[in-house]
Amino acid sequence: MDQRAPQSDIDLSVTIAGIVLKNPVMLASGTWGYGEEISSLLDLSQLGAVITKGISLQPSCGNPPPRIVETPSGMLNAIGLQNVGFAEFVEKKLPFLRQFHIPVIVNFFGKTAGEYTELGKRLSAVEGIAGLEVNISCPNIKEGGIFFGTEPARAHELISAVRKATSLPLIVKLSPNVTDIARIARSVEEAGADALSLTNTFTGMVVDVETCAPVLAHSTGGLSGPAIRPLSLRMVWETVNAVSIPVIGIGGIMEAADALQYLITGARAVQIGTALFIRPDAPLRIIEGIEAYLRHKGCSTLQEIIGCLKVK
Amino acid sequence: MDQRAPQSDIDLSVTIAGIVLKNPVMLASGTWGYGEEISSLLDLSQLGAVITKGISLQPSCGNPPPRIVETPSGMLNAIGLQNVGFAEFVEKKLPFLRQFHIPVIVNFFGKTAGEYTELGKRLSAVEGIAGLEVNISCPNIKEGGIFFGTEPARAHELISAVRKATSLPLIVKLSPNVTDIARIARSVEEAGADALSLTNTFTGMVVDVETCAPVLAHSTGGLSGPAIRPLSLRMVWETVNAVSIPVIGIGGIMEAADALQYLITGARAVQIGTALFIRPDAPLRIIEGIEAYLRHKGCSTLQEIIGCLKVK
Amino acid sequence: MPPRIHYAKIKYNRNIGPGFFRMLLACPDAAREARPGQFIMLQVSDSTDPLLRRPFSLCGIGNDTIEILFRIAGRGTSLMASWRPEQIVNFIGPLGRGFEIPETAQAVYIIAGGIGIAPLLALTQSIEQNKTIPDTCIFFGGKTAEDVAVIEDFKPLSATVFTATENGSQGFHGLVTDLFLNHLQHQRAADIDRTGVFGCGPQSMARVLGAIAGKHSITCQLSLESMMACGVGSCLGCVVKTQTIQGSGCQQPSEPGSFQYRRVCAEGPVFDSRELVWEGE
Amino acid sequence: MPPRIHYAKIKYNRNIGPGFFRMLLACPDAAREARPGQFIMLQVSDSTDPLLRRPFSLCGIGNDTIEILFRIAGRGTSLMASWRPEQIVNFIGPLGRGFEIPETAQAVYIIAGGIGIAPLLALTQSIEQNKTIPDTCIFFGGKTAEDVAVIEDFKPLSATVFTATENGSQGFHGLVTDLFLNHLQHQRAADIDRTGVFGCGPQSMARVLGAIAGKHSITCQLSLESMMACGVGSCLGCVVKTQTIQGSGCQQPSEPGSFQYRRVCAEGPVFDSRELVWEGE
Ligand SMILES: Cc1cc2nc3c(=O)[nH]c(=O)nc-3n(C[C@H](O)[C@H](O)[C@H](O)COP(=O)(O)OP(=O)(O)OC[C@H]3O[C@@H](n4cnc5c(N)ncnc54)[C@H](O)[C@@H]3O)c2cc1C
Ligand SMILES: Cc1cc2nc3c(=O)[nH]c(=O)nc-3n(C[C@H](O)[C@H](O)[C@H](O)COP(=O)(O)OP(=O)(O)OC[C@H]3O[C@@H](n4cnc5c(N)ncnc54)[C@H](O)[C@@H]3O)c2cc1C
Ligand SMILES: Cc1cc2nc3c(=O)[nH]c(=O)nc-3n(C[C@H](O)[C@H](O)[C@H](O)COP(=O)(O)O)c2cc1C
Ligand SMILES: Cc1cc2nc3c(=O)[nH]c(=O)nc-3n(C[C@H](O)[C@H](O)[C@H](O)COP(=O)(O)O)c2cc1C
Ligand code: FES
Ligand code: FES
Repeated sequence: MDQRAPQSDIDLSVTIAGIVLKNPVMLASGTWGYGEEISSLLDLSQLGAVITKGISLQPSCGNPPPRIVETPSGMLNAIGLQNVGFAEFVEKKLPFLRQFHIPVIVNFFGKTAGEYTELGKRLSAVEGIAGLEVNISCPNIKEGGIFFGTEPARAHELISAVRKATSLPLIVKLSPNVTDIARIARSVEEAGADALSLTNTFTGMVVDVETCAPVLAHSTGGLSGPAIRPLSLRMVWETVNAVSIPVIGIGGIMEAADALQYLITGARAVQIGTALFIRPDAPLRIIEGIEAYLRHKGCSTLQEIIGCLKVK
Repeated sequence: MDQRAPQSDIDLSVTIAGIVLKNPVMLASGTWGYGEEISSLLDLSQLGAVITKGISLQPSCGNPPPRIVETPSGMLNAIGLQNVGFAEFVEKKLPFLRQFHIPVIVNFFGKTAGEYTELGKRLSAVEGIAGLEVNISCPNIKEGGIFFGTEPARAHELISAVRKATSLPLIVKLSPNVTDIARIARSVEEAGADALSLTNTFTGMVVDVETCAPVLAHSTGGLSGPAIRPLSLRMVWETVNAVSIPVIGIGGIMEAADALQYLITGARAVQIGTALFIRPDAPLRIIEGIEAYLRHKGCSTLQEIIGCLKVK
Repeated sequence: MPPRIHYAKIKYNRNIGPGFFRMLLACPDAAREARPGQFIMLQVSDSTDPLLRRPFSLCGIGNDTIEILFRIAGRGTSLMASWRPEQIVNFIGPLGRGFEIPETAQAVYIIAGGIGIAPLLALTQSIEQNKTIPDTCIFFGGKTAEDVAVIEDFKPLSATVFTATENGSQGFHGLVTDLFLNHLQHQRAADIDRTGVFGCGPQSMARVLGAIAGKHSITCQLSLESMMACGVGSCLGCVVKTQTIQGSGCQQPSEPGSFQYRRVCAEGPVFDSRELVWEGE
Repeated sequence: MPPRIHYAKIKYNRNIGPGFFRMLLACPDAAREARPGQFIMLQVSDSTDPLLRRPFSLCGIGNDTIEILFRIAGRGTSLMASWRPEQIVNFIGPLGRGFEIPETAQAVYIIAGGIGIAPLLALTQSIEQNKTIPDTCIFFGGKTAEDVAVIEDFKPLSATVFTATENGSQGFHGLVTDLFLNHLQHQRAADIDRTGVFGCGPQSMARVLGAIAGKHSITCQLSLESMMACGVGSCLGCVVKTQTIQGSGCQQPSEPGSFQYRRVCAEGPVFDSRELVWEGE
């Protein structure tokens, strides 16, 4: 595999919530499983970090199919957080990921606040986990998830509890399906989050006009991909203006220029999701492209461009 | 021009807020001006209705350029509601539109509640206006617009006041940039609205990585076009389940199948916006396509498919 | 061998019937690994619309080439129809679990509906090359004569081909599963036991075929279709409901019985028909 | 005549330099109406990405044809580069207000930057056909010799052509506006008064040209570019800031002075340079 990043004089490293990343490019939760399947297509050791598929205390079956449908420049998914559960993750999935010597950030969720804190506590006792990403924003399960992510007070309460349960770096992943992302962001910051990831998917629906039924068995699903990029970017902008903890930009990043839009706007790192389905090696091209951009701009560190947005 | 709709045995008519439309296809506010420019490209007399560019009491300059930018399967606009104002609209624009003998629905907005009611009152005194569409959702002006559209209580207050000011059919156009569209919809219904239009555009941003500045002079703009279709459709679904007044579906409709998704979901009519830029005659194709669909399904009236969505 | 991104040159892209195309791709690395029943995820556009890759079964596997047979179904396949020889395209593959030919098989029954014939042509080719199984019958159904005509382009096949069309314009008038059932009823049970049965087609057909196989206690391998995003097993988008295996099932409060969602792209696309749980059963 | 959707057959689509193409379209109806300085909105894709039509100036107007000259700038123009003769494409047009040749003009100065040459070629063609103006000079600037080489493909022109390149690889070493200024300084004021000046190019060039025209009190018609959605005047997306005319201006609290936003696609793309208000002035 000729997938090695070039040796370079340009410093792409960033620190988020105390986690040191050699570059700002991470894989987004749920879009690359736990790495076994994508590892022949993408050299994981080159990445800044990876965020695992969201796990819960117990294994979860997820939603019935159909679970995905393509939309203009995007896709809806209603996986419903199918996952192997805490025990199997720790036993079988984590050891595989540790071999790449990059920070492994574990995305997790619960149906109740109790489940969130319990899982936060258990994950903290596991070796080889660099940080946690709490998903309070998944639109595809009835309880939990988005319930906590749309009301500042509920989000504050939940994150305060999780904060007490773990001393690992705590990243909170926000839902974009809200009126005022800055308010939620501030309350989560106050509750003790070390960083924010945004955004998760936007709730959408597609109807099959032949059958007169929603295409997805779950009726609605989460929109991801290039279609949402301008929307997520706007939310990142509102959020970096509202909080002082680092923000990780997510949504429709396909190439380096897209990632740069987020970084310039003030995101300290980015996550790549849907792009992995089309170009599994997209993250490496993005890393290279960011580096080429910095060289072209005469910068020697990534820091110089983070948040450099000039607004009239 | 060979743009006449075929004579037909299929009844496409619908009634919304007392306005009788010969078919459910309208032009969305702001995407076809006041008709002069598009009239050589689209036979307006074939349409169900038209919604004019939003007007205010006084003429308004709008935002500085650049005002638009393309995004994946969509575009952002930050026109800032540039318009000719009430007086010129009534004197110069309305007479032109009346010649097509289709319902002319006037979209309007104000900076304050007082401006909204004053304009509502004045428009009610003008002949040739079939109904009003109140824009409480424009993301591109600082005061007014979205200020009223994101909080149920404020929306209720505003619409109650406008309701008292006019006896014309009153349609309220909602913003999609909210956590819970159904709540806003219900409060607007309670305030006396006769129908709802949704959605307006989603707030987004694009950054020029060369200049490190937002592409739009206004920084953010409203996303329209196919990209938003699954999102708007989901909101229409939540709204038809929450209110009993008619809902008009808007967002990313390019062809008949897209319009049908909204109608099947429960929208009583649809509006076409961005599609006009690409195919100015798209509305006529959509009318034909809806008719062909009904024939294919063995229906003789549009009513039979409105809201026929089968959900598990 | 794990899947890779391959860049392949188009050798030909022939229109072999209304809306049907055969496309031959030069890609020695992928060809070496590929097995009948496997598929590729082809990038159909450089734009973000259509966004996702499209899955296609291998209908032929050569030394340096793989071949696909496709039908225009929407925008992606329409774009593909315009591709020209010498053009470079890219795919991820080979993907999925292929067919397994039981060692004891004396005969093979192949039941195909419409474009479902594609993976079964690769299977037939492989059986014929290995010459271990004397007797292969293909039951091929479509809506019209045009649908089943595509198989002419793949002759000479030593297999016997029976066709069925829904409008009766060619062969048996009716569903291919009924044609197959007729045939089965004239076979001796002992012969059926030594027969490998393979099927691929629309979901309705796969379901009936699974039921027939179940009723006659025949092992039947079904290649399934499903909406796919990644094609490699990482998105969990393409699952089908299957029987629980090895006690690792999961139970949903709303649904009775234990089952498992398994990925068509990774555990499939070929499943033993007994594994599958059809909704409503 | 108001604009229409026209379906036109491509007669040729010739690569005339690195990234530069000339495309001739057969469309008698549009050709009959078209005037120099007007443009068309061309549909560049059937997919929703790229979504919007793209604006192109007419660089030539024939009896039954119109021609465009384009440079690959992004995805839309890349797609256009792959179009083949005989293909049918569609555009809305002709659009906008064209150039107006002052009746008193004894000479014409044309100042073009880069691809801004396109509408000025149509203007030159028209001036030469009408033979009313004896003297035409074209000042054509680009970054490199390659940029200005495109004009070779349009020869023979009876106009005198002066070139400028930023890297000095051909003609004057520097900006075309400086080249023009040099030239102007050697002209008598009386001659300049009888000269029509026309310009098109990047915004920076248009601005400087406008300033030169203002300083020397020359009437100068500038063709502007702007991001366009509809191209026909209905979306208000493409506006530029202009002086108020006929007292119908509007005043924004944050900005001093009265001005008007006017549509490049409808009131333009050609504006009298005195009408334009440049930001920062
Ligand atoms: C494992 C597998 C093997 C296949 N083998 C063949 C084959 O050999 N020959 C052949 O002609 N077709 C095959 N198909 C079907 C083929 O993938 C679809 O026809 C194709 O994706 C349609 O794309 P489109 O853009 O033309 O249609 P679209 O306009 O996108 O959709 C038309 C229909 O195609 C299906 N479809 C679209 N995208 C996908 C996707 N990413 N995954 C699965 N289905 C999709 C949907 O049901 C949709 O309703 C196979 C599918 C699978 C899952
Ligand atoms: C009135 C007018 C006349 C023009 N005449 C010519 C001409 O004769 N020859 C020529 O080569 N170019 C001309 N242009 C510019 C041409 O329209 C753009 O180069 C083209 O739209 C780029 O499309 P793209 O998809 O290749 O690039 P993209 O990747 O979309 O963008 C590249 C750049 O092109 C510009 N652009 C993109 N879309 C539009 C749009 N809808 N409207 C305006 N600008 C856009 C933007 O500045 C963008 O940064 C003209 C523009 C206007 C407004
Ligand atoms: C198939 C799929 C599964 C996902 N699963 C999860 C998940 O388990 N947890 C989570 O927080 N986000 C999940 N996401 C959201 C992504 O991590 C990401 O936030 C979103 O897709 C937007 O980024 P993108 O446009 O780059 O895909 C999932 C997204 C997709 C497409
Ligand atoms: C250029 C432009 C101008 C618009 N102006 C208005 C307006 O004045 N008032 C309004 O209520 N909506 C306005 N809209 C929103 C549209 O009416 C419509 O709600 C939106 O574009 C979504 O529909 P579409 O995806 O079909 O374009 C405008 C949209 C565009 C693209
Ligand atoms: S398509 Fe992603 S897991 Fe099968
Ligand atoms: S591009 Fe729409 S008004 Fe000019």
